[in-house]
Amino acid sequence: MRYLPLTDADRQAMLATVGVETIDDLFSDVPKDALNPDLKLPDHKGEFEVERHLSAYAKKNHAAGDGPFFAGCGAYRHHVPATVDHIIQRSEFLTAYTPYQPEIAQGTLQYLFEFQSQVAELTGMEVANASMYDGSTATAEAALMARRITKRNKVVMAGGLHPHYAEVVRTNEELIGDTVLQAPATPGAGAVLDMIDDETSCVIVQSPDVFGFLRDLEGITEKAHARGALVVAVVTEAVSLGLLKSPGSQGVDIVVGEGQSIGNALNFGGPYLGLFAARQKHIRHMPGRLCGETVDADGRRGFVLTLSTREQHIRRDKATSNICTNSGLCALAFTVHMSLMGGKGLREVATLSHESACKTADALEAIDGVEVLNDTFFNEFTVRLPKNASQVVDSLAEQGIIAGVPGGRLWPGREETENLLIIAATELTQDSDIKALASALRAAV
Amino acid sequence: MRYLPLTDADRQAMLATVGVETIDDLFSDVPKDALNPDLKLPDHKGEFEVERHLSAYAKKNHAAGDGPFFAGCGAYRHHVPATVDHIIQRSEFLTAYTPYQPEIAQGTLQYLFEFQSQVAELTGMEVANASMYDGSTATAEAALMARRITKRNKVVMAGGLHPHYAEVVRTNEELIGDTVLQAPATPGAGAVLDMIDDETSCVIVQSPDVFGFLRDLEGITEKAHARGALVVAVVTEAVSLGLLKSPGSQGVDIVVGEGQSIGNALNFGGPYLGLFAARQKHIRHMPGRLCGETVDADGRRGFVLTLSTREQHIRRDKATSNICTNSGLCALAFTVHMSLMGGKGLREVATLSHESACKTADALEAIDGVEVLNDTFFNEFTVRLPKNASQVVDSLAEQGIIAGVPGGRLWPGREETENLLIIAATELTQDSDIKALASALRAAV
Amino acid sequence: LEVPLLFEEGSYEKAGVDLPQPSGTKSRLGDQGAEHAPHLPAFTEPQAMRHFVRLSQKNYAIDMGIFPLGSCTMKHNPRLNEKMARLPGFADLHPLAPEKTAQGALALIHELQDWLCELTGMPAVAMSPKAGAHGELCGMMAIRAAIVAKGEEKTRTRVLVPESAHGTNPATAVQCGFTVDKLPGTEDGRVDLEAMKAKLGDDVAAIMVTNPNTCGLFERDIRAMADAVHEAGGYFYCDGANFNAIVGKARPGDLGVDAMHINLHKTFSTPHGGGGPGSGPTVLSDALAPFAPIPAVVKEGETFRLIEQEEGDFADSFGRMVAFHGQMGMFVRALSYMLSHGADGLRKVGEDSVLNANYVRVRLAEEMTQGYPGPCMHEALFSDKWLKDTGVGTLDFAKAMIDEGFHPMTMYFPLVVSGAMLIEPTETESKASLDEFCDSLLGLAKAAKAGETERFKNAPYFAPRSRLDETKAARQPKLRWVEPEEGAMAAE
Amino acid sequence: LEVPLLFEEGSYEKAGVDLPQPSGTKSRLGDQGAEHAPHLPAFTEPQAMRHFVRLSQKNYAIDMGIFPLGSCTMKHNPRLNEKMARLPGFADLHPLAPEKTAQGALALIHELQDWLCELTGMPAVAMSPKAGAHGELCGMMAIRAAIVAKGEEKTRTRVLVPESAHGTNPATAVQCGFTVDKLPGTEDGRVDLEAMKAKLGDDVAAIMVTNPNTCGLFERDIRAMADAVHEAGGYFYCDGANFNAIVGKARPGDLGVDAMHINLHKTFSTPHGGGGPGSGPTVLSDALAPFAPIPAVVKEGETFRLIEQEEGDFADSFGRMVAFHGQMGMFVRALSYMLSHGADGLRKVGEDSVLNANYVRVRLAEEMTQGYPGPCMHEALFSDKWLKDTGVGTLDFAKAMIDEGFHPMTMYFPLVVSGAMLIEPTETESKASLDEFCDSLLGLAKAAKAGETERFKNAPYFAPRSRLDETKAARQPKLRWVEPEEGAMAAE
Repeated sequence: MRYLPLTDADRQAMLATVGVETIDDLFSDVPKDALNPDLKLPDHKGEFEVERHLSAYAKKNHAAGDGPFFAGCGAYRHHVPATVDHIIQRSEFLTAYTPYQPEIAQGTLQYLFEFQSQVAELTGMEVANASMYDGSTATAEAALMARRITKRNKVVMAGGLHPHYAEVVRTNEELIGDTVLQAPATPGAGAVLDMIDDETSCVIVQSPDVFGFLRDLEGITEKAHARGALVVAVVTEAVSLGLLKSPGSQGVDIVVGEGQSIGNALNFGGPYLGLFAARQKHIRHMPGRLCGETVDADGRRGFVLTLSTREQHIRRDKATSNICTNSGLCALAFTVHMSLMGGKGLREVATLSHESACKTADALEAIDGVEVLNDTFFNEFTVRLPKNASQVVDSLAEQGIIAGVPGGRLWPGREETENLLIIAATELTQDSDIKALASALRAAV
Repeated sequence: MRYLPLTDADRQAMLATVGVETIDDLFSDVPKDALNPDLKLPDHKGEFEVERHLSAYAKKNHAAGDGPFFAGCGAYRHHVPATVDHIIQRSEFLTAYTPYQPEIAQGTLQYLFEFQSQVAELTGMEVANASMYDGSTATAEAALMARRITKRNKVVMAGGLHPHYAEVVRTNEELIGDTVLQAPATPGAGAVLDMIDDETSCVIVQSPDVFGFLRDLEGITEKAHARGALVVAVVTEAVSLGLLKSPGSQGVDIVVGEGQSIGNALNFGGPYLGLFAARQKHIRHMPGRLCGETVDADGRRGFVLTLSTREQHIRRDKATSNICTNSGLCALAFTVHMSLMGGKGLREVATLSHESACKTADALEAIDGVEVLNDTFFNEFTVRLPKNASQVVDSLAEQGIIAGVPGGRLWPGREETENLLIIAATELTQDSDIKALASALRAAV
Repeated sequence: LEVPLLFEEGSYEKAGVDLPQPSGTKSRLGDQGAEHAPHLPAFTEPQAMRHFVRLSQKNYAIDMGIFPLGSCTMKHNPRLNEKMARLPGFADLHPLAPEKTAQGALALIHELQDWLCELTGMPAVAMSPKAGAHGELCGMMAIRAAIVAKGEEKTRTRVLVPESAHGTNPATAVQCGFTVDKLPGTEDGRVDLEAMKAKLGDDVAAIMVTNPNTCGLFERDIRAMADAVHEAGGYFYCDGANFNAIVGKARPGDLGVDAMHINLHKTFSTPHGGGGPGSGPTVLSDALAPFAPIPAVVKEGETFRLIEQEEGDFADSFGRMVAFHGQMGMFVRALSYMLSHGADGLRKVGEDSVLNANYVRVRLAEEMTQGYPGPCMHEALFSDKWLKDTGVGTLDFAKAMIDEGFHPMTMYFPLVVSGAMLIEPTETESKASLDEFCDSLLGLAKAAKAGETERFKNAPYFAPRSRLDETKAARQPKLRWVEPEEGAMAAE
Repeated sequence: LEVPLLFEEGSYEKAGVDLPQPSGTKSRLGDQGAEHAPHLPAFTEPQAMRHFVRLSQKNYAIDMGIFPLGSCTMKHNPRLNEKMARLPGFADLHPLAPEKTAQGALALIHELQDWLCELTGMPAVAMSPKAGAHGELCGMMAIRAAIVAKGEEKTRTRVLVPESAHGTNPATAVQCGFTVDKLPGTEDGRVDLEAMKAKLGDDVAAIMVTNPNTCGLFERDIRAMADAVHEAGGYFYCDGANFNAIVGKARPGDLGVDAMHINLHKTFSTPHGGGGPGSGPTVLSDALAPFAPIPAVVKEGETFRLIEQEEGDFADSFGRMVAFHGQMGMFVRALSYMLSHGADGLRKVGEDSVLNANYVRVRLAEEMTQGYPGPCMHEALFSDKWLKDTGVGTLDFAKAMIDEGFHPMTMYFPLVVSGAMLIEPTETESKASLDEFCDSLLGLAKAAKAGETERFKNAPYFAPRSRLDETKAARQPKLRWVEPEEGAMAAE
């Protein structure tokens, strides 16, 4: 029981101070028959036994770094400098609490301010919050925010929105009786424009979209604004912001995104990092934690959590959202990695990732029966195979190659997409990986 | 050039301040033809490229944890709690300098004081220093210290002293013209007693010795002291101190040892941790850094490096040794691990290690042609095989089993030991490992 | 030591990363390529290290001292857990990796599910919620789905929430389309059972009760409450923020609860990380289990499967509440913690956390006023009655604790006690640590009573910052760095 | 915050490790078993974490600020190197693992050897020395072995060492059985070439010269010195502690050096770790290479071999100076650093370190007195002349720097300058950092000259401790904790 400092002698002495005889005297409010249940669980284990147990699980997985790897669709494998992991493991960051006591939390607060500034700049927006759970929940929160601003009850989603994101929006919106529409999920199509009407609170558009296409946000924004609807831009690959026109520069109202790919590992899906940026005028409608600059009693610059009257612990049933946690440590990882790269370094990483994807597309296009569908893409694109892509992915996995994400995984049971394979590359993709993929794919189709 | 903060603009501005035109103006004292040599070395690489390069090397090694593992002979694989590595990676410990400025180095100094106290208690001695390079160099330093104390020039080494240690003593002693004698390296023999005479400065005895035998230090001490010689006890497996009578309790004058097996990894031989403990009366003859308790100007307890008049930076050519580095961070790892175990926990680890070794010996004794030579041992013992042990070890290595250290490795070209195999076990040795070893060995002999 | 902002220290020329040269492949960005890099400065590596290390030194953390925060369970975070979460098999695994290549990860999630179900006595658990409040949302969504399934969604819209509840409770209820009705408390700090019963009816969807409650007390009538709400056709949501007090000692499933979130970052020691990431798996009763969200991990024979659509047992799922399958990194840490403690250790966790809180309660009661009489669970509540007429308020007292080297306790919560001070020491504090803490607080209390107001009024004096102007921050929100003048940008 | 000793806080009952139960196997310890466990207390894990984290906070470190220590090259320590050294293939590899199972490790050592040889222009390198002074020992042992091989060991016993040398130089010479003869310096801070020549003779085994020297200056006459000592039948040992100034810019092998150690923990960024472990590979000329110590790594075809006995090319080896093969952990870190910098980056290291030092020299010369005129290499030397009549000494000034948030520079070394202050900023300090440092020191210097002696006399005022009583520590050495009274032991 290496985590429990009390000795038996301590316990006896403390019980005496408290004035009870046994520990269970302190649990007297618990119904007798429910106290001290017989748990069908093993007893405590030493550290190396736990290590063995968990390592055995870890070894049963094929890590992305174990071979050629091309999966994306909202989670990307970029290189994270060792400095990032070192800093987020500093006791003072790792084991700190939410910075409600700003006098002794300036470390956390200042990096949150730096994070917000970085996210605002990258998205081309005026303000950003201190992070959300992940990209998908940030998207749902954006829809709710648009609802609060426009007081309308209809959400329109582009067909290229990541289906998981779309489902999360739907789950949250339908709960409160709103209408949620999505254009068909088909590579290249842009039917969303026709769905915008005067009841639309917001249009949600992802770019690069889930198939990898780069979307014209400006056109959509024009149309939406004309109808009084807001535009929520979704970015699932934060690195793309290093090379693409920012959503903010194209006039959108809210930008949400998944920040995992800067500073954070794949982690089988979590913890991730929701990015949330908006226009200054809407800040009081924004969900999530915000860090702001102020001064202390001695006039020195300092940072605090602010506008908390939007939040549940003050506002209770009138809060902008029920959220009370951000992804602090993931935001720190983002900030440190982003600070090491700067805008210039991010652009370099983005360029290398784009080039890797271009090379991969070139190699696959040369295969008979494989069709690259994208006219544009950043680091991810879609190919149509002559057969079911899930089967191909499974068969390549047996050769140690993670070939990408098959359509059947994202849209189960939908015929139009089952032969599609979505393929991502990053600066870590090596020429030898591309060769291995191409040759295995050639053999498989 | 991610480690170099100066920008080109900085460099120009600074050159101007300095008053020179080019950087090479500052290198004008270097002979012209030697300046800016053409280096046949590659240019700088990004972090992930370096990672790939070095990981490729790492993957070509068979790590101890990759399979059944029974090597020892001065380096042992025990479990190290994750807390240990976390703490030694704290910036404030990892990137601190030697604590010459005690006002801002109490962190380092206090753990060194705790380390010295732990080592003194474990060895049963009165004082210990703040660590040496490793066990072998500590042994050589002990011989030099005995020489300073006794003013005699003859070192006698027991046959069971690790041959590498014996060679290090010899290299150092013969350099200054001293005589070095070693009893024959034969399991179980103790001929060293007869070699002690009135010119002997010290007797160096290892227990458990390199074959794993536990030595009667008391008897040797009696004989040595009668002749005016000192006894240096050598411990190459620090964990043994948790279960065995301490050398100090048996009257020896100096205890040296290898502290690696507490808190430190195998590291292919280094960095390791030399332990050095002695009697209070000899402290001014001790080599290495010492940390002592004192008070500050405000009367508060504090720690400083002390007795530095023994050391090279003060004493120059009259110093007790030329050493000016210890193994600070390894000592910290030792201290943290030891603090987590306490005496009780260390005894438990030692007991489990001993039991693993007993079980291994039992399993091997059952094999025809394999003879366990030890009557006593702690966690390491020697078997005689019917054939060359090096060949057997190599053949088991191909099956993924590191069977131990063959005699031919330690005493190359010596016939008496070439069939010997020295086998160690620890708390990490699993029953399945023992089974695998026994069955592979049965097949190999 | 002042630490400038990245934007003041960094450079637009150098960076802390080195990358291979691009090969100049033809771009496929169409017209979406940006002409310039984002205008963000960089640090070289040594500058970044020093910047963030110096920043870190302005923080307080559990590794430095006690965090006596009620309702927040700031316990020791074992580093073994960090190490395990970083094994490449977990950290470098893609969420959409083929099922066959992630069997170890799925098996781990499945084992964690078993532990959570057994520890809570509940038949099912939803793993995807990303934090405590998200877990609440999950539970309330399941309740809503159950009501919809019964065709009662138009009528069952009211949720009963005690006055003392966490703010997330009412916020969550509203986010699920419910209205909130406040439940009054009794004089001994618990839900008023009779008053609750009086509020029950056909329109009540659920009660949301924290147990142990936010006053640090166990709801004695919990079974009667559960029975009553069930009888009225509603559900019992239990806020699990305070599960630490009863882990191993009592199980919500044995007490009539229908849904409860579990903060892995509280009870199961995954680090708070300055405010996240959390993880909030939600256990569900048989009545709610069919509505659990997807994705979910199930075992079929020797194979683990990830259910990603509404099918089979999950045909009635209320849907997906997050992309992917939850906080894997936190799952690894939590299971590592559970395996380390085992059933015997976890029971001790509950016991020691309660013992520590009661010890603090009794020791501090020497000078301070207990919120409610009698023993507490894992947190001790005090009111500010004892500060009356001293000129020192709860906030002042708490800020003065900073100068003593401690993080303040939770203040002004729960709202049912005047100037509340809520202290939760957790089981990972030693007796020596508690004594140091109590001695210090008793000393401060005496000073307050002795009229040493200066020590409190402008506290803290010895922190990196004195009290910050929160009003200014809210009135003139400055949420990001802005280039101070045009001239500075010319440098780029 | 005061941190008690482990012995005052720890317990003899609880521990921070959990271990399986022993099975009760019959002991084979004979009569050597101890009856009791060693009398050492333990921390549970949360206690240990807090103890050591709190202790760490009393340290200054390179990650917090500049370490302007002459001759110590405290540069940024990249964390990539730490990560690489911890790969199981390196960290979990036994030194006596069969050669075939350690080919990657041997290949890495071999590549590092190539880098060190190429960077120094030397044909051979001994990898096993464990630290700088150990590397010196290695070099001098090789020289001694060469002398023995020529049958001159009885006559060649004198070693010439400049007055300004590091203390390790004379200590090492003596440890190798030599006597030490001091070499005088010139007025411009270098070895007096003529005086040196005058001291040469048949009895001179070697000269030991640091270059750049401890005054921060390059020995202009280095080739003439080398020629002279070689002509006299002696060898040239170069102390490589200051190699950082010329790495990539000049090679000892091109200047006539026979042996030089390389501090991997200085030039090649392996962390100092509060005083160790270091690593001191020693490069050797053709004349000394045959005497290099074992073990050694060689390449035979595609296979790497570890030479562990005097055989083949190593038949004349002077023997083994350490068990096993040196500081593998440091080798990984150093190679990681070298690969990261490359040839181009390493040259910039030398250049920037020299530029930074000269910048500091020129800026501080505004108030302080340069030790010797003209530009310096990577460290700037000042004397205490400028403090004359201020009542403030070098030590006072240095201790006052602590209050400004800096680690003091090297003081009173080299001995050839009165009240020396030796400043080495290293190349990993930014211009902003140097300006902050210089501004602060200039401010202090003005204060000293303005007679603000109080600011210096008892400095530091704002450190965890004020000046410590070193005399008491040495007169009444207390080197370990001792149980304060008998009663306390009864508790166990």
